[in-house]
Amino acid sequence: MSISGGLSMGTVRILSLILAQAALAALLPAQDLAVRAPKVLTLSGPPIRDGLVLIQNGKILRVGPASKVKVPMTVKEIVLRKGVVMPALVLAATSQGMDRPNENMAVTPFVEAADGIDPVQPFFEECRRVGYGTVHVIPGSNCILGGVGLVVRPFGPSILSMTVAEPRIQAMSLSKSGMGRIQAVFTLEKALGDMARELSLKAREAREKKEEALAKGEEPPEEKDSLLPGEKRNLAALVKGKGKAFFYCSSKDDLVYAIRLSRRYGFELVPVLSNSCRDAAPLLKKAGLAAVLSPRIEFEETDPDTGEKIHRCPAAELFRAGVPFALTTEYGSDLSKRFPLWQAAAAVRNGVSPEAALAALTTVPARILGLEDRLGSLEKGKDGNLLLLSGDPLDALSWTEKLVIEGKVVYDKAKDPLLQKIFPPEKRKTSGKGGGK
Amino acid sequence: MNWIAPGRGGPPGSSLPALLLPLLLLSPQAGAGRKAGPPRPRRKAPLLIRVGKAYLGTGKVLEPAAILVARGKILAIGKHLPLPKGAKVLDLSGLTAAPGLVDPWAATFLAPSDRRTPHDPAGPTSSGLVRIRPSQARDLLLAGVTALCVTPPGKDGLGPRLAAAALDPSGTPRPILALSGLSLRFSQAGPKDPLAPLRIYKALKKAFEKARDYKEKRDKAQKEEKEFQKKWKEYLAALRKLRPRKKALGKKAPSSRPKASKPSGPKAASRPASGPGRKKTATRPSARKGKVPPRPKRPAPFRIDPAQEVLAAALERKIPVRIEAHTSLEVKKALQLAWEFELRAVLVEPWEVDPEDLDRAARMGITVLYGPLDRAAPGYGEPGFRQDILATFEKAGVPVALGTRGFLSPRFLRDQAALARAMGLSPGGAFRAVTLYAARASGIEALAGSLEKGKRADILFFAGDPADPALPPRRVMLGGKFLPKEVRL
Amino acid sequence: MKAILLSLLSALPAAVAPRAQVTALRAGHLLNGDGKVTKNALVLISGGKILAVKPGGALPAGAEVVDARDLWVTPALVDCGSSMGLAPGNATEEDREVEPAVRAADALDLTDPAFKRALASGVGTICVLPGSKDVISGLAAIVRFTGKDGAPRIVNPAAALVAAMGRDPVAGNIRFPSSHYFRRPTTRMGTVWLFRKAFFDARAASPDTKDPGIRILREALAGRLPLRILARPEFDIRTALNLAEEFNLRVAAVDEAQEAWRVAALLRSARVPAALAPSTRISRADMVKQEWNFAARAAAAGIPAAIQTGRGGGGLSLIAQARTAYRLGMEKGAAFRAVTLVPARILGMEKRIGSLEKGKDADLVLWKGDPFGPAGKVVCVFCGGRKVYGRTPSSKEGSK
Amino acid sequence: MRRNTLFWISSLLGALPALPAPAQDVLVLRAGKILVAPGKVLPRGTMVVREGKVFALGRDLATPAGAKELDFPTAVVVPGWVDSWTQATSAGETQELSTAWTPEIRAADALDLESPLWERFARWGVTSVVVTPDPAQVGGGLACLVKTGRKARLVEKALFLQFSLTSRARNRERPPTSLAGQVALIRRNFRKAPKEGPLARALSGKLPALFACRTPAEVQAALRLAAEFHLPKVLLEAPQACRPLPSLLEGSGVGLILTPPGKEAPPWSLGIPAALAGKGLPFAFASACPSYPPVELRLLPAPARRRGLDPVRALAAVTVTPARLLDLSWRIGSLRLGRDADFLVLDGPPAHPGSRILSVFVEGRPVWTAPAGAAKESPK
Repeated sequence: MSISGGLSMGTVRILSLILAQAALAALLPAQDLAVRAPKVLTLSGPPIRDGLVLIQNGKILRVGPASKVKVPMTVKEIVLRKGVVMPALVLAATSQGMDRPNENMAVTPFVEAADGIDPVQPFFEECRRVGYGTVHVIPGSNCILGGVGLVVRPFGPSILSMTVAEPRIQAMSLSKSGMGRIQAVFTLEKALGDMARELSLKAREAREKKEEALAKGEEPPEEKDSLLPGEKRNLAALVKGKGKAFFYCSSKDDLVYAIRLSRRYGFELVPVLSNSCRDAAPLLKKAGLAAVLSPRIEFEETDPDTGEKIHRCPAAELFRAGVPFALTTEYGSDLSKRFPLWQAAAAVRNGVSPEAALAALTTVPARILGLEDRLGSLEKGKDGNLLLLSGDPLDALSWTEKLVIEGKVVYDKAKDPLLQKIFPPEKRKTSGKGGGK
Repeated sequence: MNWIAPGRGGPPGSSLPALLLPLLLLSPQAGAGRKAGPPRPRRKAPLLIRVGKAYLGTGKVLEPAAILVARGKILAIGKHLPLPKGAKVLDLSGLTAAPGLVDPWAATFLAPSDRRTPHDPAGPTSSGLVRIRPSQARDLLLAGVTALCVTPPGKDGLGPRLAAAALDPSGTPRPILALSGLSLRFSQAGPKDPLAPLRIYKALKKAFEKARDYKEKRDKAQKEEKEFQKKWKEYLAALRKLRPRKKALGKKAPSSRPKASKPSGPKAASRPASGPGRKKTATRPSARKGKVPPRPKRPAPFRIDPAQEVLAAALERKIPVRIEAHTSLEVKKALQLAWEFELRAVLVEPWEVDPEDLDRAARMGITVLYGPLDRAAPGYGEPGFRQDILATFEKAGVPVALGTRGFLSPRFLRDQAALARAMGLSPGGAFRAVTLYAARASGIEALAGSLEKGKRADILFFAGDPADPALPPRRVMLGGKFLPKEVRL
Repeated sequence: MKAILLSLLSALPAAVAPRAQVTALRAGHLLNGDGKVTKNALVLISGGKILAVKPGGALPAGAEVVDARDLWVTPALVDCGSSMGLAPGNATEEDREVEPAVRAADALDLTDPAFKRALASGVGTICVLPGSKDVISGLAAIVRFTGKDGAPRIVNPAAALVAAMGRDPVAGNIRFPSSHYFRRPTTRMGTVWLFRKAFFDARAASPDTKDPGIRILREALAGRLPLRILARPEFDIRTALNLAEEFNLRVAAVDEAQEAWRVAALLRSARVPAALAPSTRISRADMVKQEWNFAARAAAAGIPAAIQTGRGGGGLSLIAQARTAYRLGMEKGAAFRAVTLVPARILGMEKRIGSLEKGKDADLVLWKGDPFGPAGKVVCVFCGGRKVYGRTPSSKEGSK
Repeated sequence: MRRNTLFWISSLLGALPALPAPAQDVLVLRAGKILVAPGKVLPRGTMVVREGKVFALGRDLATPAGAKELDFPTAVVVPGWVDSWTQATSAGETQELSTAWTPEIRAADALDLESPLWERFARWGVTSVVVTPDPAQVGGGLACLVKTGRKARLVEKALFLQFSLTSRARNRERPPTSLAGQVALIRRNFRKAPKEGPLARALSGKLPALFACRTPAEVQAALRLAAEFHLPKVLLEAPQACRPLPSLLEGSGVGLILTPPGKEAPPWSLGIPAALAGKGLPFAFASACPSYPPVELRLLPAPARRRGLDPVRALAAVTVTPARLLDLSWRIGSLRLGRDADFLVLDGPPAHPGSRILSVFVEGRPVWTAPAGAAKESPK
C-alpha cells in the first residue's frame, strides 16, 4: 500500500459511500429470508424455543416463537432441524485480510485499511466458516499511528461491496520495532501536538477575524470546520476529540498512558490488550472502558514477582472485574487461536459466564465499533446477520451450518470443500441436512 | 507532561513556553491514570515524630530529634520542637531517622529498549517512565532508596535529558521533576583518538551557542507576541470607535441568524474552531468611511524546539548539566565549557584530575558523580588507578555523589556508599554522597536528599547505623506517609 | 474427615499391606480408557491398585468412600511424547548424529512448572523425548507423579530409543563441510544411511564391547528396547517401517505421524501405533499434506492413534488436544483412548496404567463435567492411589 | 601506588626481612577485639604468631624477647576471607577449548603469581583464593589454592576436581552440545576411569568433586550423578539466582558455593542465602572473579543480611564454611591455634562493608596496609 494510494483514498471513500447502497442492492438481491430453528439466541433477551427470525430487505423484521411469526408466502424459509441460531459474530479487530499489517514508517495516520484489503484472501473465507458476519480490519501494532480501519462483511468481490461502516478508528501503539519507548512516546506526542498547534493557530486566526468583524460592526464570518486535506483529517479528528483510537497496549504502562492521552485530547479509547499487559482489569474498570483481547486466550507465563509459572486468562480477569471485553481470533496454523466459539468455550472454562463469553463475540464488539444499533443481537431493525450453528455455541462439536449476512446465505457447510473433507457426508454427525430449501 | 502545546486550549500548560516547566511538580497517581494532583498524605493534621537520633544528610546529627511532617513535606526539624496545635505525636525514640537515599544515576523505570538506545535531549524521559514490579520497589525501599534520577544512555556529545522520580511501594513511578538535568559526554574513544575531547568540546560549545541564539530568539518572539496582543487590542478598540453608527445594524444582523455568532471573548477565544457549518455568502466588509487604523501584523509563529528548550534551561541554570569526563584533558575541557556558559556542572566519573582543575572545580561549586566503584572505573586495579580519587575530591572541598549507573540495581546504593568509605571517603561524606550530594547531582536538591525544612518527607527509620547496608530500615515514610506494615518486607 | 482419608491414603504402602484399607470411589460418570462411559460406577482401590471396577452395587464394609457422584472419573491421562523439563534448545546432543547413550533423563529439570501444569490438566504419566536433531538422539524417560508430595519422579530413564527421519536431523546442516566440525546428514538418504550404519556397526561390534552406545543399540536389536521413530510424511513413515523390518526392531510408535492415515494398511499390519503431535509442529519443509483432521482419519482408518503434546510444548494441554481432535471429527471414544490406553501401550505400561481395570495402578482423575465438554475441569488427580493434585470431594466412611 | 605501599610496609615492619621468616620470627598482636572464628570473640586479646601460624591466644600475653609487637587498641582482627571459586588468572589461560574432557589439567599450571590481581584480592581482605579451571570443560580439571598479597603463593595444587554442567561447556564447535551429552560424557568417563589419577581419587572420595551449575536442571543432573556414582565428597557451585536450590539440596549432604546473583537478578535471589541458612545447608560465598571483581566478596553478605541472613552465618560464609567445605579448616578460615595466621585488621565491625581494612596479614606477614589518609596529588 503506497502513501499516494492513501491520499487519493479520500475521494474514493466519499464516492464509495454514495455508491455503496446501489452496489449492495446489486450484489445481494435476495434479502428477504426467514430462518426457523429449535433455539434462537437473540442475545438481547431470553433464548426462544422453536424460534423464527424474519429478515426483510436485509434487516430483521421480526424475531419470535415460530408460532407467532407469520412468514409471507414469497419469503424463502430455512429450517434448521437441530441447532441454534444466533447473531453472526463480530471480529473487533484484525490486521489480517490486508496485504501487510503495517507501513514501515512510524507515523502514518493517513493510511486506510480500505486500501490494503484484498477481498480474495482466504482469510475472509475462513471468517465465514467460523461465523463472522462483520470484521473490523485495522492496521497492526507496528506503527505509532498506524492509520484507520474499515468495518467489512467478509463477503463480496470488492472493498466497496464489503464495506459495512467507516468508523475511522485510528490504530495507535508504542511498540514500533526498533524504537525505544521514550522515542515512541515522543513521536506520538509530537504528531498529536503538532496537529493541535496547527489547529489552535487556525482557531486563533479565525477568532481574530471574528473579533475584527465584530469590532467593525460587521457580521462575523461563520465558524466553519476547517476542512483539512485528507492526510490530516484522521489525526485532526482525534485531536479535536471526535475520533476513536484502538491503542495496542503491550504493558500496563501503555494502558495508563493511553488513558491519559485519551483524556487529554478527548478521543474515545479502545485498548487492545496484548497478553503481556498485566493487571489491566482495575484500570479499565475505573476508566469505564471495554477492551479487545489478544487471540491467545489462555497461556502460561512467569510470574515476575515470584519467578513461578502462572496460568493466565485475561478474559477471566476482566470478567471478574466486570469489564466488558471482546475476544478475537487469528487465522493461522495454530488451531487454538482460530475459532471464535472455541475462544468463548475456553473463556467459560476459565470462569467467564457463558453469556459474557458470547457477548464478547457479538454485542461487545458491536458496541466497541459504535455499531450497536446494527449488529450484535437479534432485534427488529438490526442487520439480518445470522449464524446457524449445528449445536450449542459453546459445544466443541458445533459447526457453522450456514452464515447469513443481511438476508443472504453467504456460507453453507454443505458446500464447503474443506469441511466436506473433514466430515465426509456419510460420517457427518451433525444434522447438516437441516438447512433444507 | 504535555510536550507540545495541547490542542484543547484552556489548561494551564497551554502557553507554549510553559512546556519548559521544568519545575512542574508532577503527580503521584500517574499509575492509576487518574486526575493529577501532588501526593497528598491522608492525614491532615501535622505529625510530630520524635526519634532518638537524626542524620540530616547535611552532615549534621541531632540527638534527640523531632521532625514535624505535614502535607507530605517536612515543616520543621530540630532537637526539640514545640507541639503545634492539633498535631499528632509519634514516638520513635528508639530509632534513628535518615533521609531517603537518592540514586542519581539509575536506569530503573526505563523500559528495556530505552536502556540500550542512546537518547538526545529531546526525548521526554518522564513520559517514558514505566512501572517496576512491586517486589522490585520493595526491594529498593528495603535498601533505603526513595528517589532516583532516571538516566537513559547517551551518545558522545549532547546526551539525554534526565528526570527525577520517586519510588512508590506499588512500583509506579511518581515523577518529581520532569526535567531535572541534561547529560553531556566526552568521547570514550581512549588512546586511539587523543584529540576527541577537543573535538567534542568544540561541538558542545557550538551547540550551546546555538541554544543561546535560540533562547534570544524565543524571548524576542515572546515579547513580540505580547506586543502584538497589545496592538491588537488597540486596533479593535479603534475599530469599535469608528462603529457606533452601525451598532443597530450590527445587532440586527446576528439576530437574524441565531446560531451564527457566538459571543466573542475569552471563552470562545480559548476554544479551537469547531462545529459544523458551511460557509455562506457573508456580507463583504465594504469600504468604510472614516480612518481605519492599520491592521497589526501577527508575528510569525515561533516554533518551540524541545531539544533547544532543554539546553536553554541549562543556560538559565535551571537544571544541572552532567558532563561525563574521565581523563584530565576531558575534565579540563568540561570545566572550560561549564565556565564559559556558566552551567551548573556535575562532573561524571573524573578518574584523573590536575591539581589546578581541582581547585577550579571547588571554586566553581562543581559536584562530582561516580558510578559503581567496584566495576565501572576504566583501568580499575591497574597500577595507575588511584583508589583515593574520591578522597582527593572530598579533601579539596568538591562534593562527591555516588550512583549505580544502571550497572547495578539501586538496591546496592548503600553498599556502594560503604565501599566508598572503605575506599577512603569520610563516613559523613560517604553518606552525603547518596543523600544530599546525590540530590544535587540529580537537580532535586531543593526537594529531596536531606531532612530539612520544606523538603519531601521521605524518611527512613533505622534501629542502628543508617550507613550499614546490612540493616534494613525498620519503617519507611514516603511523601509523609508511612508504608503499611504489609508492604514492608 | 478428609484429613483421615488423606492420611490413610498416603499411609498406604504401595506394594505390601495385604490388609490395606479399601477406598471406594463412587463415580457419577466413569469414562474409561477404552472410551466407554458407565454411569454410577464404583471403583475400589487398595494399596495403590485398583481392586475392582463395578457398574454399581453395594459399598464394601469399612471402606473409605470418596463421593464423586456428581463428577466424572477417568484414568489419568498419559502423554507419550513431550519435552517437559528439558531446556529449549538444549534437548538434543548434536555432538554426533547417532547418540544412543544420551538420556533425556540426565538433563531433566523436575522443578519445571510444566510438570505441575500437566498434572493439573489431568496427566499422570509423561514420556519425555530427547530432541529430534539427531538420527538417533538417545533414550526417552518416563516421569510419574510418585515422588514426595506428588512431585514428579523419573520412573524409567531408558524407556525407548528415539530416532528421527526426515527434516529434523537434516535441518541446519551444511552441505559442504567448511570446518573440521560438521554434521552429516544433509538429505533424507543420508539420514537413513546413518541409521542403518549405526545398526550394522552395532551388529558387527564384538559382543563384549564396553561402548555404551553400541550396547544400547544391541538391546534394541535384540528387541528388548523399543524404538520411537519420528516420521511425519507418508514416505518417512514407510521408511521407518522398512528400517524396523530390516533390523527386526520393535517400534513402539511412529511419532508426529501426521500422515499416518495415508499408510493405514501398512501401520495396521505392522501393528505400530501412531503418536500424533499438534499441527503447529509441522512446517512446509516436512512435505506433509496438511489436513485438519489427521487424527480423526488415522483413527477411522483403524490405526491405534495416540495424541501427544509434542516436543517444543508450550501449546495446549493434552486434554485440549484431544478436544481439538474430537471437534475435528474424531470419535469421542477414540479421542480419549488416544490420551490414555494407546499411549500407555506405546510406553509399554498398558498393564499398569491407561484405564481403570482390576490390578492396574490407581491413577485417576476426577473432573467437574465431561472432560470433553466446554466446562470440563480437573478437580483432583490420584497417582498410585495417592492424591497428588487438587481437592478430594467430600468423603465419608462406608456404611456397614 | 606500589611505591606507597612499599613505603608503608617498610615503615611498619622496619627491619623485617622480606624473604622467608627465620624460625625465631615471632609476632605479637594486640587488638581491641580478636574474632577467632565467627561468633567467637576475644575482647582486648593478644595473639602470638610464630612461623606464620597462630601460636597462642589470650589476654595480656607477654611479649617474648625479640618479638615484633603490633598494637591496634581499637581495631578488630578477623580471619582472612576465603574466596572459594574464581578463575583469577590472566584471561583465557584456564580455558582449554580443544577438548571437553581434561580432568588432569591444573589451574595451578596457569597461575601468574606476579599479577597485580593478588594484591587487589589482599586489599579487599581476601587472603586465600581458590582458582579453578574455566568451567568451559566438562571434565574440567583441578583447582588450586593461592595465598594473596604482592607475592602470592601457591599452597595447594589439587584442591578438588571440577566438572562443569554449565552452558559454557556446551559448544557448537566441540562436543558435547547439550546437558544430556555432558552427563553422558561424564558417565562414560566415570565408568572407564583409570585406577589412578585425579578422577580415581575423586571417585573414591580422596578428592572432593565440584560440579559447576547454573540452572535447576543442571543442579539436578549433578545430584543425580553424585548419587549414581556414590561420590563421597561433592561440592556444587551455583549462582544465587537459582531458585529451587534450598529445596533441591535439602538432605543431599552437598556443600554449596554461591556465586554472585548478577546484575539484573530478581529480588528473591538475595534471599536465597537466608533460605539456605534456614534449612541448615552449608554454603560459602565466592566472587567468581574475573566475572566479578574481587571486591564482590566483600559486598555479597550485606544484601543477604538485609533479607534475613544472620551476621554470624554471613561471616562464616567467607571464612570457616569455605574452609570446611574445601577440607582446609585445619589451615585457614579461623584464627584457632595452629591455623595459618591470615588475618585482617579492621576499623569497624567485621560484617560491615564500610569498615576500612587497615592491614592484611598472610601467614603472619603484612601483605597490604592502607595508606594513612589520602595520598598527595600527583597527576600523571
